Amino acid sequence: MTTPLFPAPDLPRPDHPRPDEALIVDVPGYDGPLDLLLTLARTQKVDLMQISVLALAEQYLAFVDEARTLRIELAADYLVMAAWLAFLKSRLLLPPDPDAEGPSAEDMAAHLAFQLERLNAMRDSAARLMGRARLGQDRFARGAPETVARTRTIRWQAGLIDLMQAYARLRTRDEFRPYAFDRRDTWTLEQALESMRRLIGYAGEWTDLMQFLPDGWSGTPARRRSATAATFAASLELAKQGRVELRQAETFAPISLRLR
Amino acid sequence: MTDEVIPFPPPPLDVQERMVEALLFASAAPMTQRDLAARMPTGSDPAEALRLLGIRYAGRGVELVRVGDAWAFRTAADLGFLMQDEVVETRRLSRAATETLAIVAYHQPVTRAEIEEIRGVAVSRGTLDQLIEMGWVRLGRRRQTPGRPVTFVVTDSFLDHFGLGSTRDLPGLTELRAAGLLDSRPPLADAPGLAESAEDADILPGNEPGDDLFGD
Amino acid sequence: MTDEVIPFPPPPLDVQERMVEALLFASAAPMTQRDLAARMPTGSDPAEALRLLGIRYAGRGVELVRVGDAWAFRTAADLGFLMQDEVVETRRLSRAATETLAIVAYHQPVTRAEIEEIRGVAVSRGTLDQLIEMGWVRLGRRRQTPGRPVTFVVTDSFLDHFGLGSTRDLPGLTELRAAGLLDSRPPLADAPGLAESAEDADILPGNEPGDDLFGD
Repeated sequence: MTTPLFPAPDLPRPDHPRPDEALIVDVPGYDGPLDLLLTLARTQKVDLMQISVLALAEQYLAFVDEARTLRIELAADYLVMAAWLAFLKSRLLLPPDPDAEGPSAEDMAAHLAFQLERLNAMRDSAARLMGRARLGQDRFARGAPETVARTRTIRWQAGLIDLMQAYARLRTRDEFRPYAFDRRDTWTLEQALESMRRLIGYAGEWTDLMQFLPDGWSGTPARRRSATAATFAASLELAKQGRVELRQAETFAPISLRLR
Repeated sequence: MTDEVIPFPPPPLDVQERMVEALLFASAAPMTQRDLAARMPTGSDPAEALRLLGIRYAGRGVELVRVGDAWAFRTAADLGFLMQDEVVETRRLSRAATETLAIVAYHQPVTRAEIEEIRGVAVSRGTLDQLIEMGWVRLGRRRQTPGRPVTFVVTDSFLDHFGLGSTRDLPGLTELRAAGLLDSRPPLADAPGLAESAEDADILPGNEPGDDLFGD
Repeated sequence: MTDEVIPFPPPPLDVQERMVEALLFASAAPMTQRDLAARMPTGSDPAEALRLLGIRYAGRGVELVRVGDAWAFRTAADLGFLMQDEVVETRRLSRAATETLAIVAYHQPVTRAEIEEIRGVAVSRGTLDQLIEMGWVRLGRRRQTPGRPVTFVVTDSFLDHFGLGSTRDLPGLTELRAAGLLDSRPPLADAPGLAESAEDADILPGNEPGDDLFGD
């Protein structure tokens, strides 16, 4: 919003937006000052584009004066409009001030005429819309719509695994272990340590770590991996305890150990 | 009908036909000729209009049908399938149902008492009913023991669903163990929201006394 | 559409026409081509079926009408007088409501401030709420201007109610546009009225939560 051209009229003007319609339609029968102006304009009995805004301003001001003498309380809107129209009227009557900024009096008058015409057009359009052949009044939808039948098929999902797991769960409830692990293919660090402690006495010379893998654990990759890892970890533990020495020529080369 | 003078002649038959068409379309219930006549201009001939309309709609997607002594539009019977909505819902079996099914499969023929002994909780009638309704479990011969309890066995449809030639193909405990299925960690709730009903809770020890409430 | 192999060719067009006829007859609410296609056999051409159907029903007591991008059968407007018993009493709209509705329809998408500028009075929340509740107006996108005010647009149900194929069919639209009455002219800076306060109203924090309910 640009700065208003004219000083703000010292009329009461709520600077908060109206919360509801209650405050607005204070002139009985009129839906705001623009509506009142439109009604007054119609009394001129000319095309709204040909309206004399000057005459309209006078009509409006006369109306407001009349309301005052009748002690009708006018809402702030109407008073603001009155002030603005009084200003517009004076501008229209005076010769144009070449130094004046902003819209000319003619522009302002034209805009008011446009607003009135637009409101009028919308009002006509609303009437035309309401006058159309409306659904449920002039045009009808199918009175007995056929609802789409929904057939619900439930497909139960259960696989053999679910079934076996359920059974297994039931059958092993008694041997409940808080944490169970399938250890068939796992050589644990404890097992490796125990086994190496037994074997280490024979390793006076540098012996390849892989020699310490338990029997039968070099066949399948999974078992070999598990045994290798456990044995390696066990050898580190023994080295830490100072019981063995470890040696590796280079990265990825075989690791050897001997008793210390 | 009185002998009143008809102020206007009735509209032509094709207009009457349009009228009947609109009236029947908009009406919530079938309309009799009398209903139609009451709505149409005086002197109209709903019977003839209905006849013309019937011809016009013959073989269309919508047909004029007679319902008692009233008339209505109905979707052509052969197009009824268009109005069907097939909803296939996949649901997981509850844990109670899965366990009961497993027990029946492994131990059939099995009595309810035996199922309860294995599960450690009472088996609600609903669980077995559900399995029977699904066509996976059926009643077997009565056990020739005191009380002659009914036994339960699995059906061919069960074998079919689980891809088993016979229940002898079910893996034994050793094989289950080898397959890592005997991991007795508490099973994870693998289907959130589904199957996690109260029924699932019934193997929790804490719930044991409460189960009696539902036992049958 | 994927390049799936269509297992069966779609039915001949006259059968498709029957199908669309049955589907639209059965439904009280308008159906889009997508709705129709979803119900018809793969490879069907609801657009062409609708075209044929439109020709078939032209001038009948029941007509095929377009509602936005959907289609429906509705009784011909000239026969409304026959069905006065079916008339649904609608709430009489206040002048504020009808004007607001017209402004939304002709100026959409339109902000509350713009409605107020045109009417010259504040629009009470109740007025727009009523129109929204009736299903004739809904919230559109927020305007990308300071304050990002919400805009209002009319719905397909509005079009259906007033027998409009689209908002382009609004009565007198061309003339209004030609007369420049639908231009969005910025209000004069110093003209009295509600423009300022109304614009502010849309960005009042107090209004935000309500707006968010409908936010897009």
